[in-house]
Amino acid sequence: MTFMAMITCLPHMLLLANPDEWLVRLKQTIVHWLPGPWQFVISSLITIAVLIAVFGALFAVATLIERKGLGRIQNRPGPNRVGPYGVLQPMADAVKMLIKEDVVPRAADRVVHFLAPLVLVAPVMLAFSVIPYGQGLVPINLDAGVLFFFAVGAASELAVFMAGWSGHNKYSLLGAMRAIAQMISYEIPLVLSTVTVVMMVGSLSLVQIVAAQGGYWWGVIPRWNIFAPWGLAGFVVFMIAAIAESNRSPFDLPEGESEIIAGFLTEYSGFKYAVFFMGEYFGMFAISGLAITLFLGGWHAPLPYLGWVPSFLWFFGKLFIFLFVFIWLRGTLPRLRMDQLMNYAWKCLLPLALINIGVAVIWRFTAGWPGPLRWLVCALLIVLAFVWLEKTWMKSRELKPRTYHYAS
Amino acid sequence: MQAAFFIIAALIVIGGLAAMLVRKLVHAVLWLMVTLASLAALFLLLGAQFVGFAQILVYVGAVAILIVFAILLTRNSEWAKAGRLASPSWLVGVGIAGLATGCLIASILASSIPPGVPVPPAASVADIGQKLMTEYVLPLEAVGLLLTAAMIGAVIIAMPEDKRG
Amino acid sequence: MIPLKAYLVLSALLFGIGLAGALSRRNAIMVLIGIELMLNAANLNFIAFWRFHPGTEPLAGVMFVLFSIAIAAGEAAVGLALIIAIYRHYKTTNLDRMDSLKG
Amino acid sequence: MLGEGIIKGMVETARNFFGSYHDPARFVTIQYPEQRVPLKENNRNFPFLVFDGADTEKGLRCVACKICEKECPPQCIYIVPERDAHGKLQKHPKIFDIDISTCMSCQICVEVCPFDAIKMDQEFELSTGDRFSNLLLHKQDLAKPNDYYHKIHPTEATLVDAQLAKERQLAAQRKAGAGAAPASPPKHAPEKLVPVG
Repeated sequence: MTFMAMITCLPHMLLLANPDEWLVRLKQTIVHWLPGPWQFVISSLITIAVLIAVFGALFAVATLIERKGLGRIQNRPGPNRVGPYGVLQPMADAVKMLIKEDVVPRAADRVVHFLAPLVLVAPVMLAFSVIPYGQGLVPINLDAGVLFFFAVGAASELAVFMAGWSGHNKYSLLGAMRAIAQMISYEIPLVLSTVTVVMMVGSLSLVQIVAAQGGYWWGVIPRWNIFAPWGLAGFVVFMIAAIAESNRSPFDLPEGESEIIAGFLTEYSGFKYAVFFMGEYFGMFAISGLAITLFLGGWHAPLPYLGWVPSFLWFFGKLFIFLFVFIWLRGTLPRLRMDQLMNYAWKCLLPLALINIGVAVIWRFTAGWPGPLRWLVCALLIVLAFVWLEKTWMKSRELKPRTYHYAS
Repeated sequence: MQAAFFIIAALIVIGGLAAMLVRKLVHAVLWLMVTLASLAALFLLLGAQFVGFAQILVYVGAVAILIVFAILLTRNSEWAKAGRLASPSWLVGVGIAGLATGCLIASILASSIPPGVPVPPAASVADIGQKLMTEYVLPLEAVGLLLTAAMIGAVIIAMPEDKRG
Repeated sequence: MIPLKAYLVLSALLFGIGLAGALSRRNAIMVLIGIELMLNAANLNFIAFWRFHPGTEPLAGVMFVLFSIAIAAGEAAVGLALIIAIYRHYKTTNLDRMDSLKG
Repeated sequence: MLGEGIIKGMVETARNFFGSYHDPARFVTIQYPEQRVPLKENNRNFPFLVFDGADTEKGLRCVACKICEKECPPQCIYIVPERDAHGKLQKHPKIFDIDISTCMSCQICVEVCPFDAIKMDQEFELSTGDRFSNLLLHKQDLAKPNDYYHKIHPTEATLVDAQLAKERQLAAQRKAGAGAAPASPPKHAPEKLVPVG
């Protein structure tokens, strides 16, 4: 019955003027044929299943792209054995991870050791539920979406601690302590750069934040936040903090394999390790999705006459660009030292984010000014702040001639 | 709704009891987190969305990590070994707590609260923001000052004594 | 529908658990955890009363809880800093051993 | 400027990324089982036994003198000489085993062999599922023709062949000069060939 209804509906759906509606209509059609009390449950289950399937597939693709991309950056072909051009490599990796022995150290706290990967992955999946993927394609339109995102993100710190502590391994604990210190430090610039957007839009709902970025200036430049000076600075601060938050290179100290084996993952193997790995990629997708929503106009098309492309394709296209930038950075930058990492968060990003909030306030109260002047004044303020920061930084890093004590 | 309330209430009570009874401090923190997260769920159930998320953000994201750091910084073998967890006068403490709880519950049950359930009051984020910036702006500033003072105080107290001068 | 009394009883139970723990455990950190439980019991009361008896001030309960959460965070930070400072001095977090006033 | 180095690095890696697609010269990777780098002539791996002619058994240059067995530092060579029906030692190995799981490719056996009977092979794809039986090479596995030796080490093999021919000629002369006197081994071992590089 349901299936037949879908078949009969299909041509009707394809003829819709707005292609964004396809998925929404499809789900409505399916749910419509169910008995009343089940509609809500099935509707939620469909959303959950689609989210898990899409991001699970994206995870597989991302690992492949990462390995191929890193290979190309290092002038290697990357994995190319399993399937044509190595496209089946993620399956091979998954099978390998699944059939590996699941080692639990004898001294480990078994329950906490088992729970840690779940506590990491479940909140990240919750974070997916507030991001608008397309026009009308938002799992839950929460009034306090941004707050929800950061609230569930906070649980990952606890998960990292659980993973590090339960192994009874000094490297695990060291890695967990590093990870927590790093995540707490970088959460502050992350939230502060989000605050500018929330302040300008006047809402914590991600749907409204995207809606506020619709339209175009002079019919060409999209009204995305990144094209405002505070948005650009905020985006840069947000992205740096986001990379640190998702423990990616160059901020991958918690897993620095040359120093502390694998950090909090030292005692994990097999499927639990795979779950951790998946959690980290999911975290990367979630925070990239938030960055797209906050600064890059969410699902809005970059040019006005491209509006006929389904909106979710724009979202995922932007997500792939983010993914590539993450990989590019990983292929380029070496790992930071712990003191550099902390200094960077507290002495560079935090002041920049605070100054950026001030600039956003100025932008807000100069709405009557002519556009370019307003833009230039605000940009100048940020550049001044940056130059001032640079001077103080460079001064502290001045190289002195090296002196040798024993060799003459 | 009823089932949700009872599950959450059971989690809160079990988490609280376990947090107070277990031997390992880290386990106590994890049980505390169970309680506090369930409490956040109860807030959501009661329609206080913003408070629920703030509860998770502050307690799971900040307080739990603080306590964990404190545990690791004050680690000694004293608690891991078999030893008495409770102070010698624990019976008095539990007695007082039981008495207080008994009085509270007795007075709650004896009180004449109307049993009806009114319409849930709206608490949109915009409303809360509006209130915070107008009516509650003085408490907000005071809390800001208090948190700054607490942060500076915590840093100075926890600093090693030889560096303090 | 769950009546207000159920929430109040739950809150009283949580308060009792926290109080018992804070009064009887020997470890300073455990006492702090007990105090956190008591604070949260109070928060639950505020939210429950706000939900069932909005009164004239529509958001007072929510506001109170928000401020209470902020203050609880500050309290935890200062309390744990104190515990660390005391640990440095006495090399213990056992409250029964912190009985000397001479310092 | 702060961040300048990062941008420079990003440009470099981007150039690598795109360059690897249109400039095959950038690729340093060899697709190993299909593509192979030709081995250097002096490459060596594990020893093998050279035989002349067509018969694996009779053509073996090895006389079972056991010098290599004694010299082998990890003691991976095991030799049992052939005996005839009367128990008299023959100049031929009955068993010649090399345990290549212990062999360290030091080439000392080659250096000490007075008869140029043992040489270094270039075979390296020796991985196997059974390390106890499949890595213990017996005489029939080790014996390889002189042509093979010429193929893998052409320069060295030509020198060895010339040397052997000279020795054979000397021996024939001595035999002709000494008449029926029993053939004695050369007074001093012929000058050994030291592989270049």
